[in-house]
This record gives sequence, structure tokens and C-alpha cells, in this order.
Amino acid sequence: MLELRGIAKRYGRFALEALDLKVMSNEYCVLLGPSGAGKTVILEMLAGLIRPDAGQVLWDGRDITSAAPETRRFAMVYQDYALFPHMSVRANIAFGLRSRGVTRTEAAGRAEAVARNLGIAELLARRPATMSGGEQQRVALARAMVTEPKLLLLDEPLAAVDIAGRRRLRDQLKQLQQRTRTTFLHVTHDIDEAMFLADRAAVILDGRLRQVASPEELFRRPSDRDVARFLGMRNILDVVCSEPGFCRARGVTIHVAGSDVATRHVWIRPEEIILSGQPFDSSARNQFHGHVAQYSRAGDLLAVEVDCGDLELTALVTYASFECLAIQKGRQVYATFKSSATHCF
Amino acid sequence: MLELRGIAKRYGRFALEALDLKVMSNEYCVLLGPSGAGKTVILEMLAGLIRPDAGQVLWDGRDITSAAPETRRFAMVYQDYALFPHMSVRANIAFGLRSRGVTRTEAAGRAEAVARNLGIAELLARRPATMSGGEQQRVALARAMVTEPKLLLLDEPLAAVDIAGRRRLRDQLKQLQQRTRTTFLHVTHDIDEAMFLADRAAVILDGRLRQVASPEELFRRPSDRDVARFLGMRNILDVVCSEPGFCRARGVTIHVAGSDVATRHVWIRPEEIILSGQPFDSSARNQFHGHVAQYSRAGDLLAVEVDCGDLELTALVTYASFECLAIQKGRQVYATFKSSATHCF
Amino acid sequence: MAQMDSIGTTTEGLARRRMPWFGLLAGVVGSCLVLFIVAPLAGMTLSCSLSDLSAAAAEQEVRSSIRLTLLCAMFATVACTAFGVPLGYLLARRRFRGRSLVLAIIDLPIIIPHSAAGLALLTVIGRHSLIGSVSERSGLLLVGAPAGIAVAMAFVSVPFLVNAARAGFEAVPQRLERVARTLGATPARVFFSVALPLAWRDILGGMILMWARGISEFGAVIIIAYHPMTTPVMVFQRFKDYGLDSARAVAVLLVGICVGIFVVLRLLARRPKASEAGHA
Amino acid sequence: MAQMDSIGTTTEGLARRRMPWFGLLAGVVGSCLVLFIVAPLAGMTLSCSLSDLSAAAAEQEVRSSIRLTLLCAMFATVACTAFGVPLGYLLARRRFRGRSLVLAIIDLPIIIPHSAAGLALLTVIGRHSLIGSVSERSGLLLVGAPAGIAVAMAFVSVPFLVNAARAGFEAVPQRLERVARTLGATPARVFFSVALPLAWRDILGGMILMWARGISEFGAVIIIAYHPMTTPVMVFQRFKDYGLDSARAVAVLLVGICVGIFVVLRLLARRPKASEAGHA
Repeated sequence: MLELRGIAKRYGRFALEALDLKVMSNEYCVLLGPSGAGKTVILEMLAGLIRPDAGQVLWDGRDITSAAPETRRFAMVYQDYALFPHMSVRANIAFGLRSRGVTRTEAAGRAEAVARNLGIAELLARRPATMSGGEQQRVALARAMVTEPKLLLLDEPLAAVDIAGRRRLRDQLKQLQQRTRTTFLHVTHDIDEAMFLADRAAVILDGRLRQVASPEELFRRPSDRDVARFLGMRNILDVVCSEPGFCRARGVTIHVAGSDVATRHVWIRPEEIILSGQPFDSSARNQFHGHVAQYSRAGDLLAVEVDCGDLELTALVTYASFECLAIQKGRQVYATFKSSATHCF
Repeated sequence: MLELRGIAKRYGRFALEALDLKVMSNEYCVLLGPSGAGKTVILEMLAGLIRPDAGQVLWDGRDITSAAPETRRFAMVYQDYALFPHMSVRANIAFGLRSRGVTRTEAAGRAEAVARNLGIAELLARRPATMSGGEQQRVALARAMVTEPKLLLLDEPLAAVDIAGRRRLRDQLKQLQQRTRTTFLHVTHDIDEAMFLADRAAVILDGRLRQVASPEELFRRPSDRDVARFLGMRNILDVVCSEPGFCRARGVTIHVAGSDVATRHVWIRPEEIILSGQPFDSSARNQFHGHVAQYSRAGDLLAVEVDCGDLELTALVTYASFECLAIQKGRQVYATFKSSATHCF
Repeated sequence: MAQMDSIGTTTEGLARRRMPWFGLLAGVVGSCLVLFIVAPLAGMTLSCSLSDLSAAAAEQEVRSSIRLTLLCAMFATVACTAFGVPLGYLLARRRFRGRSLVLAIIDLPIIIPHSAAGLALLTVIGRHSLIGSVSERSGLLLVGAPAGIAVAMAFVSVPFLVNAARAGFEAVPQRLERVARTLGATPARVFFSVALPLAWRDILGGMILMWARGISEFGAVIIIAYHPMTTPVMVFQRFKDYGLDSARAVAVLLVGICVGIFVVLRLLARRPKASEAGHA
Repeated sequence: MAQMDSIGTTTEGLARRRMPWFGLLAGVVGSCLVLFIVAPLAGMTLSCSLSDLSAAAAEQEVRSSIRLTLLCAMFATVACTAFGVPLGYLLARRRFRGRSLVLAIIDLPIIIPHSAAGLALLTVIGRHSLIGSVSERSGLLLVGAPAGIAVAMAFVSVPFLVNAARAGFEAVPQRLERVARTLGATPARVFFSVALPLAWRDILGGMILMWARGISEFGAVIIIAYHPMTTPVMVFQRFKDYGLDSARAVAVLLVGICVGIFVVLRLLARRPKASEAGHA
């Protein structure tokens, strides 16, 4: 188990305040934060390449804060692959074993075995410069995994890979972790990537750890408004809740299932807001009248912003409903949602 | 009107083959292509900064292929702003006017007027280095617009701006174009950006112009499979259509509204595929049985891949339906869609 | 499992025998080299008393020689700047045929022996050459005169200026110049209002370096002009005629001047880096 | 509208008077400078007939002098490589206190006058100094001997080696070294199996440059040893004793050797750029 105790670091513009984090053995842990937030620095501190200003790094309870990188057996995989350009793929993969005194023949054999596992056996004789991003990253992965690290540190490993290769590599990462039961610590700014890969995800914003939870839990119950915003959640309202089940947001009362006096924010799932040209009776408890302020494409759907006076709601609708409702700026619409489409935190 | 006739260029790895394109006066034209496809080179050829290997650039019918950049009145806005670091914002904006012999006082006055319009009047005395990305890009925009260019060339102007500023700048770009009726030519790899801004969008893939159309038309009727893929459309099937209304894709027959013998591909809108645990009777003409192969987050929804034997379908579902259906790998489901949820091309 | 153990043991072994011996060794070896450069200069300076120094500084002959040296080098620098800066700009911005040949030619004076360089200059500006005889008839003495000294200094030190100017212009993002063109600036205006203001610090650094190199030139100068005597030549002449002790004070003075100029150069070079870091 | 017209007119004006005069002017001015470097060398070479050259090349005195010069410079280069490469690595990778001072010290030999540098070396290795007397008693003559010549060459040319090695190591992405550490490589193994193989081309370039600079050294060498005579000193001595014509053939031979080495260096420096472009 990896444990960080009060790790702090200032490094250029990057500032990390007293980070406490535990990474369990054999888990796939994802460190999630905006790009440019210095997540690489955290990994390099764990690897022993950069010394923290304060705090301790522990592995299975032993303080390794000042241990040399080569003694830790934490292998690093960088975003830009960092393959040795003067070596063949085979020599790249065998490098770690050779560094640890494994004989040439044995190292070559084990390199080949790992390469076969990752589907890059046919690349073994080639030089890194001639390969695609996805291939290079798989070689980097093989080079790290062949040393049987206690902890694999992944620094945005998918970011520099083209879209086609990214998905395959993502699947391979997940499978590799599940097969080898190695502890993975993966930093990324990509929420979808974290959702897919993580057993647990840690959200770091403005140099502070905000929340550690499973991806599902993260979306269900973000710890605060910043985290929710970072996760891309629309329709987050600041509310006051005087009576269970009812929240007031800027003078409007909303029915919110499960809200109580501790509720500070309400999230209304935008894909569960139904737009209609006419009001209609239904079991949905919330209905607001407004006009379309703006719309834009959002992935495969359209995000329609509805200005309901005191309330601004964004609804996600399909192209079909968009055309069917003849949505345009200023169109009068009704936005309807069930109290169960809301989440409070 | 700008007209490109058979423009060709090899430049490092970038190769552009015989590009023919017309940009109408006063339109917002977006050049859409994957990043790294050398779209900047196209703009620099238009600006006269790089000479094409072959072909002609015409403005209002006059050949300007070999005219010097400073005589064209095509202003450039680069992704990385390219502000003059040794000048104040005021001097930056006034630069173009001063270069054209406008007096110092008049240039300063007109710079201020443009700055006020773009909401950067309070930055006039500052140096570019102290400003945020969004601010810098607005200064770059002001610097270009103050020269009243015939054509504004925008090279991924939003890419280096942080997410918060990007949306505001996008709105400003659209408004600016509509207010000034200047011809804008904007290159980007961001599909949502193109959708929002473009009057017409031109898709360039592998150095060839594939399609020029309004954004809506682009999504409704992509010219070929590559364009559809680039636009991120899922569920594109290669089909053979022997009888109008019926298409065969890998041994499966699908009801496709409006298909005829010319149909080569069918796109099934993933958000209109309904998943259910049991088969059900409905007006939907297509229903396939399969199991969940994979799922992942896709923006605000979940993408569920269903393996129906010969057919692989991806359905987009909300979190609520996902939980309600208890979707997991291997779960048996039925995928149902109406023949009107398909598009053929 | 056996494999893991074998690695485990190796790792433990590393952990035990871990000492920063590699860095230490490199440090010791590197220090030797630094010492090799510092020791002679320090030794010479320390073996020269303050009174020797002030006596040398008071000598009329020494003072006029230093004045001559500084002025000739300065004249050479200023004259070459007018030619070297445009050349540096061309080399930084244009990709013309023969560019790499020009780059190689610019570096030639650095690698050819300076005594041979002096001889080569003499072939061109000597009394029997075309240029030499014309300029002598028009009253401008070259060989054995300040003008010839300046020419010799210029020849051997101009690469430093051109290379610094080129590096300075290369560091100016080309997009700034391109955007300026699209805003209506002519190439000349781009040069004077964008490229030059952004590269001037490097150019100034190059000028100072060229000046310092000109001051310290010996081989080419002694061939063109033994008299009037520049200070490096005087160091040699005194050593040859009166021995080490007599030459030392002049040498220390001269080294002091060069090091002083060099320190100014370093301070100048440091500032922009700091401000660039702010930009990034 | 009035504003647009005013700009419009100006633009038309530009279009009319448009000539590439700026580039042309810069080209002419730059060519003058290139000519200033080429003309003396070409003039000297052309005024020297092939028979003069072959006669000089046949002289025993000239041949042994060239052999001495090449060997001394080579010895200096090889010896300094062992010290300069680790120092270059430290300067490229570690951010220690006094790093910028060390960088400045390394450059000192370039800017101080070489006659003064020779004098400074004499203070340390002269007959009356500690090192000089010890080495003389143990049979190794320094002053007036090949060993002393090599020391003088090393002193003035070692900055080129250290700077080239430093630039070479700086061009190796630090991440490659970091990743190697996490894979279990010690700092020494990182140096020998990652940094050195990737920087060797720059280091070799630095060695060749140092060799060329050592061969061409005149000022420091003439102070340490007038005899045995290195070729740059011989050029000076023949010029002084017998005049320009007598020295010219030797000078041309010497310049030819230096330029030959320089061409090899340029060819070596060109190749990696091409392959890097392939990588990028």
C-alpha cells in the first residue's frame, strides 16, 4: 500500500498543499485533475525523481521519502512514451531487467513474453521512431511491466495517442491491471478515461485533494461545487432547503427527492429535463416556463439552455426532438423534470 | 470572394492535393480537419506567407497568388495569439494602422474603439505577458479587426484558451462576424466549435477537401464514411441495398427509410436505439437481440456497445436507464430502433 | 516467483551499496578542470602585488596602449555591427542556397590560426596589395597603424557578433513577424519594429563579446602591427624582452579589463532569461 | 468609409512601390561581410603557387612542426575529454550553487588575451613554480617542451569541448533519464547507457572543434614554447625573420589542415539534424 502523508511541493507555478492519499494494493487508482495542474510532479515525487518540500511517502508502512528511484520498483510511463531512441524495442523492454542484473538471454526472453502479451511481438526489432503513438505507448507499458513493478505510475498515458489507438490502449490498460493485479496509479484530466479505468478516483483541484471515491460515487455525490463543475455537471444550483423535499434556488421552489436541511447544492440531470411546447400534466413535480437562450452541440446530443427567469436550465435533447420542437433562440418552451432527476449534496 | 484553384503544397509531412474552395463574401467559413493536418499551412498560403507549389489564389476574381502579404489585407489570428511582447496592448492593436501610415493619434483612438467593442478597454496599458489566454486572444482579434481586413484568417483561435474563456470568446467571434460582416475563415479540429460558428464548413481529410456544406447538412448527409467517422458518428454500416427500404449489412436485413440502390452506408443514430431487457412490440421496425460487450462514459450519457452477432450497435443511454436496466458486461438485451432513426448516404 | 526474488535481491543490494559515487566522481573530475582554468589566472594575479599593478597602470606607454586597444576593438565592433546584424537576420530567417556555406565561412576565423589569419589579411591590405597601396596614397595607413589593427580585430572577432545576432533573431517567434506582415507591415518595418526590438539584447551581448575578443586578439594583430602596440602585443614584447615579472602586471591589468567586460556581458545575458520564464 | 479609403490608398501605394529592396539591401550588406572573411584567405591561397606549397610540405622542419602541432592538440583533446564530458553532464543536469559561476569560468579562456593566458600558465607551470620544478625533476619538461604546448592548447581550447558536451547532454530529454531510473538503473548506468550514447555525436563534434582550436593556437603557445616550434609559431617566425613570401606557404598549409578538419566537423554536425527531423 502506498501512503502519502502531508506531501507539499512548490514547483514553478505549481503548488501542492499537504496531500494525504492512500493507494491500496492491487487497485487501479486514477488521479483526476485539470491539465496543467502539475499531476506529473506528483508522480515524479512518488518515483523519487523530485523531492517533496514536506511530507512523507510510505510503502507498506516504510518511509521511502528519500529512497533513490532505482530502489523503489515504481515504474513510470510518460505521456510522451520516453522510449530510448537509440535502442530497438527489444532492448527498450529489456532495459530494466538488464539494469537489475538479469542476464542478456533471460532478459530477452522475458521481454518477448511481455511483448507477446501486449500484442507488440512483431515490433521487437524496430526502432521507436518508426512506430505510431499507440505502438510506442504499448512498448513503454511493456518496458515498465517487465520489471514487475510494485507500483506502475502512468502519466496521462493516452493523451498523446491518436483517437483510434486510444481506445484499444485503454482496454489493454484495464485488462493488464486486472490480469497482473499490479497497483496502478494513473493521472489524467480526462473524465471519461477515469470513469472507465478507475477502481477509485482522486480529484485534485487547485493543489488540494477534494474527493476520493469510486467513479460512480463521484458522479452521484460530488463533494462540492468545484468538483461537480470539474466533472462537467450542468444545472448545479445553490439552494437553501428549509423543509425536507423542497429547495429554494433564487426565489424558485424545486421539489428535490431526499433533500434535507444539510443540502447546499442540487444537481438536475440535464438529460432528464424534458422540453415541450405546451405544459402537460404528468407525475413530474417540477415544471418551468421559459425561452431558449442558446443551444450548442454536446457530443451526440444538443444542449439547449432555457432561461426560466430566475432559473437557467440546460436540457440535453436528441437531434430528433430538437427538430420536432423546432427549437430556435427565443422559442417559448416548458422544462419539466421529476424530483427523482435531482441529486442533492 | 476568395477562391482557391487547385492549391497544392508539400511541406514536411503535410501534403495538400489540388484544393478547390470558394469562400463567399461576408460568410463565416470553417475549415474542419483533424489536428496536425496542416490547416495552418493553408491559412499561411492564403495570407501570402507561404507560396503554394501549384494553384492560384483569387480575390474577387483577381489573381493574388504572388502578392505580398502586406498588400492583401487578410489579417491573421494565430492559436498562440502571437502578440508583440515588447508592446503594450494599445501599441499591439495600433500596429496595423501605424504600418499603413495612419497617424499616431488616430491609430490610438481607433484601437481604443475596437478594444471597447471587445471588452478589453481596461487592458490597453498592459503588456501581453500578464494576461490570460482569453484576454490575449481578444487582443489578437482586436489587432486584426482594427485594420478592417477583407478576410480574417483564424487559426484554431480557441484551442489555447482555457475552457472558461473559450465559450465567451466563441460567442464574441460569432457576434463580431455578424456585426462587421467581415469574411471569416476559421480552421479548427473541434466539431462542436465548427457547428456553433460556421455558416459553411469544409471538411479536409488526408489532404483532400471532402465536403463543403452547412453544419446541419454535414451531419445529416456526410459525403462519405471518412467524413462520418471524423464527425464522430457511431453505428455507420456498410450496406447493400437491393430493394428500396431494405438494406443488408453483413447478413442482417435492416429497414431503412428512404434507402435505394445507390445507398452504400447507413447511419443509425445511437441516441435513438432503445435498449430493453425483453422484446416488445412497437412501431419500430428493427429489433435485434444481443449482449452488452462494453460500456463507457460519453459526455453526459453512457455508450453501450451491444454485440448482436453479425451486427455491432452502440446505443447512448442515460444514467437512469443504465441503472434501471442493470447493464453489465454480458447482459442480454434487445436493441430496437425505428427505420426513421436511420440515415443513408 | 523465482524471478521476482532475484530482482528483489538485486534491488536490496542496490539499496545497501547505494552511494552517490557517480555524482561525486563527476564532481571531482569536473572540479579539476575548473581548477585548471582558475589556477593559472589566480596564480598570476596573486603573484602580482598591488604596487606593481598601480605602477603599470601609471605608465604612459601602458595607458596609451590600453586606450588604443579599447578604441580599435570598439571601432571594429561598431563597424561590423552594421554589416553583421543584417547578415544575422538573413541567416536566421531565409533559407537560401549556400546558406550552410555562409554559416561555415562565418565560423572560419574561429578555427584558423590567428597568425595565419594575420598573414592572410596582410596579403590583402599590405603595402603591395591593391587596397593597401590605394589607402596609403589616400593617407590612410593600414599596416602598422590603428586602422589595420581594427581590421585584424574585426576579422577574428566578427563571428561572435554574427552568431549572437543570428541566435537572437532565431529566438524571435517567426509568427510574430508573419502576423505583422498580414497586418500590413513591409519587411523593413517588420525588421525594425518587431525583430530588432526583440533581439537587441542578444545583439548587444554579441557586440560586447566581439569587443572583448577584439581587445584580447594577439596573433593577427602582431602580424599587421607590432607598433603601435596593443596591450596583448605589449604583454608578449615585455615578456620576450624583459621576462615574466616585467610582463605580469600588464597581463593582469588586461585580464582584469576583459573579465570586467565579460561580467557585464553575463549580467546582461541573465536578465532576459528571468523575464522569459515569467512569460512562459 | 473615409477611414477604409485612406487605408485602401495606402495599401495600393504599398503595392505599387513594392520591391524586395529590404532583402536585397541586407543581402548586399551581408555579402560584404562574407567577402571580408573570404577575400584574405582566398587571396593568400591564390598568391601561393602549387610548387611553393609542395616545397613547403617537403621541408623536414615544416613536416615535423605539423606533426608536433597535430599530436599536441590531439593529446590535449583526449586528456580534456575525460574531464570535460563529466563536467558537461553535471552542468547540463544538476542545478547546484555556483553553477553559473562555473559556466562563466569555463568561458574565460575564450575572452582573455591568449598572450596573457600563456603568461598565466607560465606562472603555474614555469620552472620556478611548484608544479614546474617537480615535473622537471621527475624528467617531464613543461616549458619549451611538447607537454607544455599541450597544456597551453588545452587551456585555450577546452571551453569548446565542455560547451559542446553540455549542449549535447541538454538535448537529451531528461525524461529518458528519469524513466531509466524508475526502471532500476543507477545514475552511472543512466549516464553510460542513455545519456552518453545519445550525446556522443555532439561530444565528438566538440572534440574535433577543440582539436582544431588547439592546432591553431598561437598566443599562449609562443609564450610557453618558442621551440619546439608549432606551425602557427613557425608562420610568425618566418614572417618576422624572412618576410611575407617565406611564411605564406606554411600558412596556407596550416589553414588547409584546419579547414579540412572543420569541414569534417560540419558534415558530422549535419547528419543528426536530418535524422532528428525524421523523428519529429
